[in-house]
Amino acid sequence: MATATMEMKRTQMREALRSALMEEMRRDERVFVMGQEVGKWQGTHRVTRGFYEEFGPKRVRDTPISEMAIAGSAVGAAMNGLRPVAEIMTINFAFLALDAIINHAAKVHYMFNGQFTVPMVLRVASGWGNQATATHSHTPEVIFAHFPGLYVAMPSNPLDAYGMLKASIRDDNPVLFSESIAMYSAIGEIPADDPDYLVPIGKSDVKREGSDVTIVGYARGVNWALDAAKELAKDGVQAEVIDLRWLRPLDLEPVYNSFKKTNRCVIVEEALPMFNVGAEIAAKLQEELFDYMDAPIKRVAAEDVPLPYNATLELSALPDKNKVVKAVKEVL
Amino acid sequence: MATATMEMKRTQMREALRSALMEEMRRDERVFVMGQEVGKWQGTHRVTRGFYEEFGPKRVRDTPISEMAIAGSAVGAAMNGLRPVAEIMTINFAFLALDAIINHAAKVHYMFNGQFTVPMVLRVASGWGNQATATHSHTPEVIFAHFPGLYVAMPSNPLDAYGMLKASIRDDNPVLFSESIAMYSAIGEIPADDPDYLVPIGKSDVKREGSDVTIVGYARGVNWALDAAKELAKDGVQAEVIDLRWLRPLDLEPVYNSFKKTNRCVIVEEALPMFNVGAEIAAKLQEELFDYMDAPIKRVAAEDVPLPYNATLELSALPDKNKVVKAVKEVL
Amino acid sequence: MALKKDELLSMYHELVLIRRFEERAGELYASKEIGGVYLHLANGQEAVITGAIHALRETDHVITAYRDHGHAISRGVDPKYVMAEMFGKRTGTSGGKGGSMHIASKEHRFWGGYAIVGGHLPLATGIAMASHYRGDDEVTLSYIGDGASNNGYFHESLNLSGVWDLPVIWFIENNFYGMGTAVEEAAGNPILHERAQGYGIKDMGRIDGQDTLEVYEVVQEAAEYARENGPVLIEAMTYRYRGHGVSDRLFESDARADEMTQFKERDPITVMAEHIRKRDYVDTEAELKRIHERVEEEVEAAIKFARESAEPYPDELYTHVYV
Amino acid sequence: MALKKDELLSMYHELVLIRRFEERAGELYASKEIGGVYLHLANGQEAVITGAIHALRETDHVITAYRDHGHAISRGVDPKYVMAEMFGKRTGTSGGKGGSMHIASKEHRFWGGYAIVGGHLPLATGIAMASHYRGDDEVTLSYIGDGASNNGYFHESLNLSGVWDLPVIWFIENNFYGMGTAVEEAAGNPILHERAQGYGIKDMGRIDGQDTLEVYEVVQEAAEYARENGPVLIEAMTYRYRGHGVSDRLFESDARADEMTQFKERDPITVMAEHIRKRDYVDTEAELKRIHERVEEEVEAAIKFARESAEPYPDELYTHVYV
Ligand SMILES: Cc1ncc(C[n+]2csc(CCOP(=O)(O)OP(=O)(O)O)c2C)c(N)n1
Ligand SMILES: Cc1ncc(C[n+]2csc(CCOP(=O)(O)OP(=O)(O)O)c2C)c(N)n1
Ligand SMILES: [Mg+2]
Ligand SMILES: [Mg+2]
Repeated sequence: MATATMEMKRTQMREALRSALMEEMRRDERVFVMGQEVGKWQGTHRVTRGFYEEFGPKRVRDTPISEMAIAGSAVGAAMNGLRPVAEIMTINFAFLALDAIINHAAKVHYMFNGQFTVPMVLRVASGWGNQATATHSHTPEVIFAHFPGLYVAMPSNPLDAYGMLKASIRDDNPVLFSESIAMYSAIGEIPADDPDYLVPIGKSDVKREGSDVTIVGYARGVNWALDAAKELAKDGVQAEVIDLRWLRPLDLEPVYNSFKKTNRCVIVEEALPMFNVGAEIAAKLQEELFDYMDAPIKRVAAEDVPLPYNATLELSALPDKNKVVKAVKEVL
Repeated sequence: MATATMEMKRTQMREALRSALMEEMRRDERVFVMGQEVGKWQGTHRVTRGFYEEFGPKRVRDTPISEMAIAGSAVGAAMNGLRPVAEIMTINFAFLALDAIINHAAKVHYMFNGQFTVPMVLRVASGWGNQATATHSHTPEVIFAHFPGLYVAMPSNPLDAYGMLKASIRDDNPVLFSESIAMYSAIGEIPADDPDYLVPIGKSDVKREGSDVTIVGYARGVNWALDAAKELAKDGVQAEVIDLRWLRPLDLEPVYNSFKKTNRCVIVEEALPMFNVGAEIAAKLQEELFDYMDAPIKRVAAEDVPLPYNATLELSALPDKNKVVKAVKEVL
Repeated sequence: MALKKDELLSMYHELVLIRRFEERAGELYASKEIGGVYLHLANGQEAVITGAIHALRETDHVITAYRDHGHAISRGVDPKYVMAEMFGKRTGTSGGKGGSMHIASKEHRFWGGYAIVGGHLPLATGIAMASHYRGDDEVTLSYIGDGASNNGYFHESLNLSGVWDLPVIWFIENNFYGMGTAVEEAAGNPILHERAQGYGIKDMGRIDGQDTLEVYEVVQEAAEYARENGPVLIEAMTYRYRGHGVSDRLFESDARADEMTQFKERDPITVMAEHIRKRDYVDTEAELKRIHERVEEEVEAAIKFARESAEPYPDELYTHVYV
Repeated sequence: MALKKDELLSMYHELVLIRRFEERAGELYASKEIGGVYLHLANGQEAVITGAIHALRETDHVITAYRDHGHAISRGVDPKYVMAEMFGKRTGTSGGKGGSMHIASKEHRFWGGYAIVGGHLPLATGIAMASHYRGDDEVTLSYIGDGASNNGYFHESLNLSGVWDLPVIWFIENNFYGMGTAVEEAAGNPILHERAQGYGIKDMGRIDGQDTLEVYEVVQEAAEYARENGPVLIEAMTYRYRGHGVSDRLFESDARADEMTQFKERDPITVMAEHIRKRDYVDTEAELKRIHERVEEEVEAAIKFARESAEPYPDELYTHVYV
C-alpha cells in the first residue's frame, strides 16, 4: 500500500505500466516481453516504449499476427523456466487465443498434478468508446474469469496498475492482465522510488467511504462510480465505492462489509449486460447477505448490442456517471 | 407443442436430433452438414449416421481438424445463401472458433446493417462426467451467451431437442446448438410423423408444476432438478421445475411467474460455479421480484476446478440430485 | 484480349478516384469530420484493387480486410455511400454502423471489409463453397495482407479450399509490412506465395502490384483457372505510402525511405498513365486531365452528400442485432 | 556411428515393452479397470517413438499429443507410473488427475501428452524458445499428428519457430488417418513435409516410420541441425493397428485392410529384429526371447503396482488449481 510518507510521482496509466514492466525486466533476467509491435514499433499503446532499445531483440520479441502461438508459446516458455509477459494487442484478438489460455495456461498446472507452473502474464488492451466498432470494442474479461486456473487483473488507476502488474509478473500463476484503452492516459501517482511496491493478488479495495449505498466497479467502472459518488454527495448521499481490481481471485469481503452498512448496492461495469460480472456479485450478495438487503441490487452495464460506429449511437450504449446516479437513486 | 392426440414414438436423444436434421435436409436443399467425422465415419456421436449414404459428399462434408475454418466457412456459406449445420465435435474445441462465432457469426448482420444474414447452426457436444479430463469437460455455453447476435440452445430431452434443432435450422439467425454428451442416450418421445414440430426460439418451459419452490435448470440441470423434485415430493415439498431451453434469447417470464408463487428458487447447472448462468438468473430475480423473495436464491453447479481424471474425484465435483435437494432444503 | 481505350481510361479514372477519395478522407479525419480510431488508407496500393477487381465478372465475389474503401468503389459502389459510412451517417453502406473498416454492398457482391486480421478468410472459403454447391459459375476473390498470412485462419481457410477444390482466388497484397513489422520478421519464409504448395493450391507466383494491367491479366487467368479447377494463390508486391492507420506514424528508417522512393517511382497512377500514353491515342493528355478534374468533382460531391446526410435514429442502436 | 549391441537390444526391448504395455492397457480398459472415454493406443507406431527419442540427449525435450504412453516410457518413465495414471491412482505420473491423455514427467523432460489437437505445438515453440533464450544446447522434439497439421496451431507454431530460428524438431507421425479421415481428405496437399518450405524450415522429407533405425538416424541428423541452425520438419510414415481410441471401431474398407496387411508386414518389432539378426550376434534368438519374457514381467509388475496403489485423497480435487 502506498503510505503517506512514500514519495510519489504523477504519471499516466501507460507510464505506470511501463515503469512496472521495465523495472521487473531489470530485476529478473527471466522476464521478457513478446507480442505484435512491442519492439521496434514501441508498443501499440506505447507501454513498451524504449524497451527494444534497452533490452534488445532477445528480451523484446516482435511476433507475427499469430495470437494462438503468442499465447501458446508463452505457456511453453513459462513452463520451461522463463517469465513471459506476452501482449495481445487488444482483448478482442484474445478470442483467438482462448484455447491456449483456458485449456493450457490455466490447466497445465492442475492436469499434470503440479509438475509444471505457468508464470506468465498476458497483457491485453480492453474496452471501447471511440468508434472502434463491433469486433474491436469488447470488455469480455468475464468469460475468462469463468474458468479456474487463471487470474484476471483489471486495474482502475495508475497506482494499482503499477502494483498489480508487478505482483502479476512475480506470481507463479498465469494472469490475464487487462488494461483499459480509454484509461491509458489517465493521470495518477505512483511511488517515485519503490520498485517493490505490490498490490496483493485477489484483494479488492475501498476507493471511497460512505454509508448510504455501495457502488462496486472494476477498471473503468470505478471511475464512473467515483464520479457518480461525487454527484450524489451534492444531494447528501454518501456512496462507498469498491474497486474489485481482480475478477479472479474475486474478493467480495469488502463488498460484504460495505453492504452490511449500506444495505444497498449498484454494480457498474463496461461489459455487456447479460451474464456479466455484476450478475455474479448480485447473486453472491443476495445469497450471503439476504437479511441485509433493503432494496434490489442494480446493475449498470453496456446495452445488449454489438457496438456501432456512429459516435452518438455508440455513446448511448456505454454506461456513464448519470446512469450510475440514476440506478443509485432507484435503490435509495 | 406436443398435443395429447399427436402420435409419438420412443427414441434416444441422439436419434431425435438425427431425425430432426435428416428431415430438415430432405425438406430444404440449402441445408447441409459439415464437420469432423460427420460423413464417412457416421458422426462421432452418431447423430449423422446414414447421412453420407443418403445425401452424399456434397451435402455431408467431412472437414479437416480446422475449427476456425469450420465455423468461419459456415458463416460465409450462410451469408451466401446456404443453411449450414456445422458440427464442432465438442464444445471444448469451439474455443478455437470463438472469434469466428462471436466476431463474425454473431456480428455480420449488425455490422453491415442487415445486408447479410447468417442462418447457420453450430452443433456442439457438451459437458462431462466420464473422466474426459480437464480440457475435454467443459459446459461453457454461458461465455457464448454473453454476446448478443447469437442464439444459444440447450435442450434437456429428446422432444425439445427435436423441435429446437428444427426451429434453429429454420431460423435466419446463427444458433449455437449444445447437445449434452451425457444425455445422447436419454430416452423420450418425439412426434411419429410431424416434421413441422417446432419448439419456439426463446421460450422456456415449465417441466413440472409445484408451489413450494422454483428449480431452474437447463440441459442436464433439468434432469437433476426433476430427480430432486421427485425426492422432495416424498417429503411433501412440491417443486416447480423450469427448463430454460435457450440461454439466448433468455426467457425468464415463466421463472418470474413461478417465483411469484413459490418465493424461493434454486438454479442448477452443469457449468462452473462462478460467472455462470445461475448468477444472471439470481441477479434478475432479486432485481425484478425483490418483494417476493422469502429466502436467498441458491445456485448448484460444478466445483470451481478443472476436471480431474480420477472417477471419484470427478464425480465429487459434479452437481447431482442430492446437492439440489440440499439446496432446496436450505431455502425452505 | 487487349483492353479498349474506354476500359483503360475507366481504370485510370478509378485509380485516381480511389487515390483522391482516400486522400480527402485522411484530411477529413484530421479535421475530425471523420471520427473514430481507425482509418486505413490504401494510397499506393490502388493497382491491386483496380487491376484485380476489373478482371472479375459482375456475378463474382470480393472480400477483403479493413483497408477496404477502394475495393468497394472498384466494385461499383458509389463513393458517396462509402464516404457517408465513414461519416457514420444513415446513408452509409452500413447505415453508419460499420464505419471505415466495414464497408460492404451485397448488391455488388462485395462482402465487406473485416477488421479481425485473417477473420474474413474462412468467410471467403464459405462464400466460394456456396457458389460451388449451387453449381454457379462464380469465383470469389479474397484479399490477404502479408501480415494476415501468418495467422491460423490463413492456414485453415486455404487448406480447406484446397481440399474442396473451391473457386477462390487468394490474393496476397504484400505491402512489405503489417503495421510496423516487416514481412521477413513475421514469416519464416518471406516469399509468401510458396505456401500454396502446402495446400495443393495453384501457385501463380509473385507479380508486380504497381501495374494495374499486369494485375488485371494475372487475375483474369486466375479466375479462369479457379472457375474450372479450384483455388489459386497470387502474391502481388505493392507498397503503402502512409502509416498503417492514418493516426499511426510511418515507421522511419533509411531502408524504409529507399523503398518508398522506389515504389513512388512506380506509382500505380503513373504506371497506368504510361500504358495509356503508349497507345498513342490522339487526345490522351486532355483526357487524362479531364479525368482528374472529374474526380475532384466526384469526391467533393461524395463529401457533400456525406456531410448533408442524416445521423442514424437513436433506436437504430437496437436494430439488426437479430433478423 | 553404428549402434552397439546393447543399444540395439535396449531399443528392441523398448518396442516390445510399449507394445505389450498398450495391449494390456487395452484389455484393462475392456475389463473396466482403466476407466473413462479415452484411451489411444499407438500399436504399430512404436518405431517413431523409440527411434526418435533415442536419438536425443537427456537434456533435450519431448512433447506430444494424447497418444502418449509410449513416449513417456521411451523417455525413461517407469511404466508402473504410467499405468497407475491410467488407473487414476495417486502414484500416477499426474497423481490420477491427468489420465491416459496427460502423461508427463518433468524430470524426464517429457512435457506431456495434450488432448487438444495441435494445442501442444505452440508449447513446443515456447519450450524451445526458453532453451534458446538461455543459450542452452537443447532441442525440443515435438510430435504432430497428420490430422493436426491442418490446424491453425500448426501454422502459427511452425512459422514462429522459423522466424525465431528455434531448435525444434517438428516430427509428423503420419499414420494415414485422423480418426476416420484420410490424409488426402484433410490436406489439400497430402505430402505434409512440403509445408516446411512455407515456414523457412529445413525439410527433411518423408521417412520410413516402421524402421526404428532409420528414424533414429534421421532424428540424430535433425537434432544436430536444429541445435545449430533452427527448426526442421520430418514426416514419418507409420500406421496404427487399432481404432482411433480403443472404444472406436476401425474404419472398415478394402483399402484399409490392404494398408494394414502391408504395414503389419513391416511391423516395427519385426523390422528391428531383422536388423539385429543381420548383425550375426551369437545368441540373438535367446536374447530376443529373454526380452519378451522380461517385458511380460515388467508389464504385469506395472499393472500390479497400479492396482495396489491408493486413490487420490478427496481434497486433491482442489489442489494445484493454483500454485
Ligand atoms: C487477429 C488480429 N490481430 C491483430 C490485429 C491488429 N492489426 C490490425 S491490422 C494489423 C496488421 C495487418 O497487416 P497486413 O495483413 O499486412 O495488412 P495491411 O495493414 O498491410 O494491409 C494488425 C496487427 C487485428 N486487427 N486482428
Ligand atoms: C482441436 C480438436 N479438434 C478435434 C479433436 C478431436 N480429435 C481427437 S484426436 C483427433 C484426430 C487427430 O488425428 P491425428 O492428428 O492424425 O493424430 P492420430 O490420432 O492419428 O495420432 C480428433 C479429430 C480434438 N481433440 N481437438
Ligand atoms: Mg501488409
Ligand atoms: Mg493420424
